[in-house]
Amino acid sequence: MSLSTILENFAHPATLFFFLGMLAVIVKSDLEIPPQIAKFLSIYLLFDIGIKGGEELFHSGFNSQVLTVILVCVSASFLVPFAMYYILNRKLSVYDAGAVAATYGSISAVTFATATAFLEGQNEPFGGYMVAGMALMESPAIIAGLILIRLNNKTDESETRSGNFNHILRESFFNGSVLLLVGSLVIGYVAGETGEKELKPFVNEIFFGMLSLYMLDMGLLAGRRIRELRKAGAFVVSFAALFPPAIAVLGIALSYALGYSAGDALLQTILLASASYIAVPAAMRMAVPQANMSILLPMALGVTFTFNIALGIPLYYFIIQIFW
Amino acid sequence: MSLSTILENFAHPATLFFFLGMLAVIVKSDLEIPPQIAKFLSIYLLFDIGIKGGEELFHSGFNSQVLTVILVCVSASFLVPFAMYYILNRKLSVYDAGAVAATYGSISAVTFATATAFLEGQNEPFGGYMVAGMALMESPAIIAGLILIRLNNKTDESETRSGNFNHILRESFFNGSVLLLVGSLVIGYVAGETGEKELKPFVNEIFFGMLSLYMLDMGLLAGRRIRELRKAGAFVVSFAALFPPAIAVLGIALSYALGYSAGDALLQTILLASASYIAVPAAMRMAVPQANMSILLPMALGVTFTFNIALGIPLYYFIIQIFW
Amino acid sequence: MSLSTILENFAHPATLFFFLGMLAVIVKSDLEIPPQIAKFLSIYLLFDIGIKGGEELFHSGFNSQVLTVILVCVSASFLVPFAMYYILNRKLSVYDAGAVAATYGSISAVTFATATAFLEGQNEPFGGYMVAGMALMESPAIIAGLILIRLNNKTDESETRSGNFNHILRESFFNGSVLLLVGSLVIGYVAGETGEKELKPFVNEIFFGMLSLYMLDMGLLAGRRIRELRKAGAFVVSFAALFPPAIAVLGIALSYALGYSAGDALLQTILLASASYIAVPAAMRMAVPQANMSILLPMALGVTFTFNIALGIPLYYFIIQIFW
Amino acid sequence: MKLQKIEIIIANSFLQDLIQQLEGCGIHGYTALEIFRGKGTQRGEQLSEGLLPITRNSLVFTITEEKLSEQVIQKLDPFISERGGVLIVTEVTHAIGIS
Amino acid sequence: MKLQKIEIIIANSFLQDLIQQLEGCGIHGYTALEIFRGKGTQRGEQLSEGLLPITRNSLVFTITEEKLSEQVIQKLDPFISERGGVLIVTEVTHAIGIS
Amino acid sequence: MKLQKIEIIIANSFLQDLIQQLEGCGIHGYTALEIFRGKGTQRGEQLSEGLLPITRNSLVFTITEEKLSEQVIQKLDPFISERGGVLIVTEVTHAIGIS
Ligand SMILES: Nc1ncnc2c1ncn2[C@@H]1O[C@H](COP(=O)(O)O)[C@@H](O)[C@H]1O
Ligand SMILES: Nc1ncnc2c1ncn2[C@@H]1O[C@H](COP(=O)(O)O)[C@@H](O)[C@H]1O
Ligand SMILES: Nc1ncnc2c1ncn2[C@@H]1O[C@H](COP(=O)(O)O)[C@@H](O)[C@H]1O
Ligand code: NA
Ligand code: NA
Ligand code: NA
Repeated sequence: MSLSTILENFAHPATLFFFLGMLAVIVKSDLEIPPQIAKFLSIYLLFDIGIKGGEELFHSGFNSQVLTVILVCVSASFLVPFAMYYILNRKLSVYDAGAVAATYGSISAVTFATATAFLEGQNEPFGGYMVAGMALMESPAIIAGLILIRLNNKTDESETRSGNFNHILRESFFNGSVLLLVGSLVIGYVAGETGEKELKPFVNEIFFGMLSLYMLDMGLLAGRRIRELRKAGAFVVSFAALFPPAIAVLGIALSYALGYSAGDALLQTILLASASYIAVPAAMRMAVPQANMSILLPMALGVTFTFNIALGIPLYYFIIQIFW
Repeated sequence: MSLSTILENFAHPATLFFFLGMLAVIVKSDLEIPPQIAKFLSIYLLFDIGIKGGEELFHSGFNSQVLTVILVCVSASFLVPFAMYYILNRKLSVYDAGAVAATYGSISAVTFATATAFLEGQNEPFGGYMVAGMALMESPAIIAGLILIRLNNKTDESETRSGNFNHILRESFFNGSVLLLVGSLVIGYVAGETGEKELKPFVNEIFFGMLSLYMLDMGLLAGRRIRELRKAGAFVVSFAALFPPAIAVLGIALSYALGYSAGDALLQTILLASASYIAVPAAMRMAVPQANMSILLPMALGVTFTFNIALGIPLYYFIIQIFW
Repeated sequence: MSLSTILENFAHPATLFFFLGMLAVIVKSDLEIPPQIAKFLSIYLLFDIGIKGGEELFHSGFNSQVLTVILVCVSASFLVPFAMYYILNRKLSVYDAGAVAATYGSISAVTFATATAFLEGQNEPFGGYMVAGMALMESPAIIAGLILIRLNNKTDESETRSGNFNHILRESFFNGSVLLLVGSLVIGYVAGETGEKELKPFVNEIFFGMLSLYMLDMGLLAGRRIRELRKAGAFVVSFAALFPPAIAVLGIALSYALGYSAGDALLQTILLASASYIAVPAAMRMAVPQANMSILLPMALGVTFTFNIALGIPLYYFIIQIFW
Repeated sequence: MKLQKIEIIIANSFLQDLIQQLEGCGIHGYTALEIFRGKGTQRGEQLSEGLLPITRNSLVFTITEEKLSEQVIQKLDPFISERGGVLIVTEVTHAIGIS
Repeated sequence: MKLQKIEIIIANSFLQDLIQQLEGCGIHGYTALEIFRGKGTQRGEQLSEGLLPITRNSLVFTITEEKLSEQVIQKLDPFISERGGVLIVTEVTHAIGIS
Repeated sequence: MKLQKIEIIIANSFLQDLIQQLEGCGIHGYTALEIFRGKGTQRGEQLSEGLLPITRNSLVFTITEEKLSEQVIQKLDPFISERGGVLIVTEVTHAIGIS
């Protein structure tokens, strides 16, 4: 049963296209997704996830379960960076540790989308309000990262950039990804049944195809980063590989304690165990130009993302099935 | 009833995404649609509108109603610039007045598409031949604008550019937008049932999703132009704001007199009351390099488009419902 | 009956949009598909064809018919360049003759896709395994072209580039188009019913719309090349125009002899009679920088592609219907 | 043979015309790049918005002999000025393969 | 009036800031091009991946008088160095229509 | 230390090879821009059509010391000429942050 669950994950085109992308890097193919198309796929994905979540919220309403999820997500994305910073700071500079900590406090929307596709394949129901939780996990992580760097940075350089703090704060709430995701969520909610009817084919039916192309690009990106891992060093690679399973155990336990359904538990676990490689690195790059972003992508994309897509999702689900 | 009709307009995702785009500009988000994607959305929209119109024409045939619509559309797009020129020329130069007049004689395809989505939401039928009318409203407006500038321009400069006239005339018929719209209309007609069956999912089902993304970009564009309004001056802003309701009253009256159905009347009104911000400005920029295009976009996009999307469509429909 | 079959081909939007693209070139319209969008359409098409083929293989399994098709396709794409080289070398240089020969040994995926759309319109069944054959026709053609140039090139220049041979060989198997097509085929097969269910709307329903836009771009491209034909000279133009019908006769005879169904026979014929204008020219340009690629596109795109789309498909099918 | 690089910034609507003008001057080679953002005093910020063709500009450059270059500049000046374009000339030290 | 061309390569995340800095120096015109690939010793290969905003760089150039140019360079040096950017100055022979 | 800018126009198919050649010459930094349109006498008009990889060209530039520059040019000349490419050298007055 366990093996078959894990193998079923590989029957999803999206997962397979991820490996095709990796293969393309290994065989040095010139296969590539043009940058504006990649951006379009990413816009589609955020639009899609947001609308679907909003529609579900429209049906479920803001019940106590929704509020619990939101509370867990916001606190976790704020607290995880604090916990991780002190591990990371053992080997990394203040700037790098802060940037990486923020990254791991936040989430990967496509890992979330892949997990929802996996659950649909398993006929396992889940609450659309999980998206609301996800949408609220980027800003706190960015703010936590900034506070950590502030607190720990003794040089006066940070002083000179202090005028910048508000600027970065606004960026944490209004950067393109966050705004599109939150905006789509709200629109999905407000547009209610009219919106649901109009957008169904765009949002539900072509979703798996678009996700497959997106994952093809993710495979290309992750493949290139894996080649850069040698430079990144054993410490960060270990961190990136151990973070998902370690935090997932916590996530599953917490979901169990809070009485989540099995589907919600998997999504909550994925939110905790995944790391941001779009919004948070972009915001941290702006806020902390001194951070060496070249270790961030190999970690978040090359290791953590790959782990979650290939093993994490079915593994977490397998564990959840044992306890639920 | 009136308020609910107006509010229902805001339940459409496309309208809501327009405001999300505007919001993004206000909060200085870095949200953006890559330019080639924007162009793709625009190609999709013209393709979609054209094909749908052609299919409808295939079913209805060229009856007298179709010919009436075409006659109204062609005459209006040629005559409106003449009427507007003399108002505009009071404050604007010959070049600018001509360019703006042509812009307002023509139409905005996405305003039209939004109106059709609105009618579908209201279960109000309308004729696909309206698209045929729309497709014929760009060329006459461009030609009228050129004639106006010719007639009113006393400097000999226009002489030197006279070799250019044929060039611009061809551009008015064969510029990319016009050709794609007219071409898709003809193809939708010629391909008949085969085409209808093959293209249905592409043309009908993902339409609202694509329109929503298009409108998100329109919100971004309009938002930026609204910031430029201060520079444009009170005269042009008033013109841009008063044109739609004023011309809509005429449009409704005319539709009533000609015995249009309620749905057709709304579309005819929208065609008259909307302004071009793609094809006509592009053609006028080529024909009249002296025109100051920087006032055109704030007017057509910032004010007129925004007015029609936010208030115009439900308002005109409300009035139509009273009389029909 | 014959005329009606040919005319029915023109009822397909994809074919009509091809002519709209050509018309745009003739009337010097500025209509264009942005390059990254064109690449996206091409990625979609290969993805689509591959997935569909893989799904069909999943249902049919690797029976003897499949193996026959694969054998025919691989041998033909390797042998056709040899046969063509000696004709082409009468007028063209070793480099040019090798590059053109390889091009004609390979295939045009969109011609294939248009033929499948045509067959669907005729309610004529065909085997999805034909895609497997197609996917294997690029590499042998490239290898044959390289061998031909090697064998016939007396200058020592080729020596200096010999280190390059492995590089080009790898390119022939792993260039972006081949990898995406073969990869999608395998994924379609591996993902089986899960994949089929998930991808159906993306792969089947919006296919005709995407194909129409792709063909619009093909019309623009072919139109521009036709203008360049004068420079190309009578010999190459004749070759490009006579290749499809000549090789089609062979293809039909072979299909008949091997007991293909009527649908499979048309697809096999199209594979033989079409020429590559993406993967093979790109690989040959890398392998043989001395080749004058400016004759290749007018031939493969301007003449051969246009012939097959406009006349070839219905004509071959008409002949097949007589004998089957 | 002294070479110069002439760079021209022009609205995309006039790109075709500009190329014809260049060819009319005897220019046989040019290269065009897309500008994705720019600002000037005449037309303010240009953001290269995909939906709005009139907000898109290109950068065209051509390498020519100094002598031809002077003629080209003289001939293009009114064309470019009228359309709100920009022209920049720099010296080229060495070139291979240009047309 | 001697003119110079200042070209700056900067991560897209800092483009907006850079433009503000330029305007703060009294620069009224600039042009930005997208870089689709690049390599340097500080941050290695940059492939301009659409999904990853932090891998995208731009090339911004401005034409200014030599005097202003020197001030601009001095003021921008720390800004650019801190962000791993590049700045290149070349001489301009002649210009029309620049702001 | 005198610096030069070497600009190379090359078909995208050869971009990877070119970069390897540059690195082989000891070049540590380069920047590549997409060309969306161009014309030369050897291969006529190039329109950068997305569907046709062989019609797309890139502009690669690198800033190097004059001494290295001469070696690079000499080594690249046959590579570029064989592939129908273009190479342009200009003088750089000043640079910050280049690799
Ligand atoms: N000083 C300058 N340096 C660089 N680019 C400039 C300069 N002045 C103008 N430009 C470019 O020329 C375009 C048109 O300028 P303008 O017509 O003054 O709005 C701008 O959008 C910029 O791309
Ligand atoms: N010598 C150089 N020549 C041209 N471009 C360079 C050079 N050095 C750096 N660059 C560009 O500057 C960017 C940043 O360099 P770096 O911060 O050193 O990684 C690179 O990605 C290149 O686009
Ligand atoms: N004189 C020139 N000035 C600017 N670009 C040129 C020049 N000559 C050639 N090119 C560029 O080099 C490319 C290849 O030229 P060719 O190999 O001669 O066709 C052209 O497509 C142009 O982009
Ligand atoms: Na996380
Ligand atoms: Na109008
Ligand atoms: Na063939």
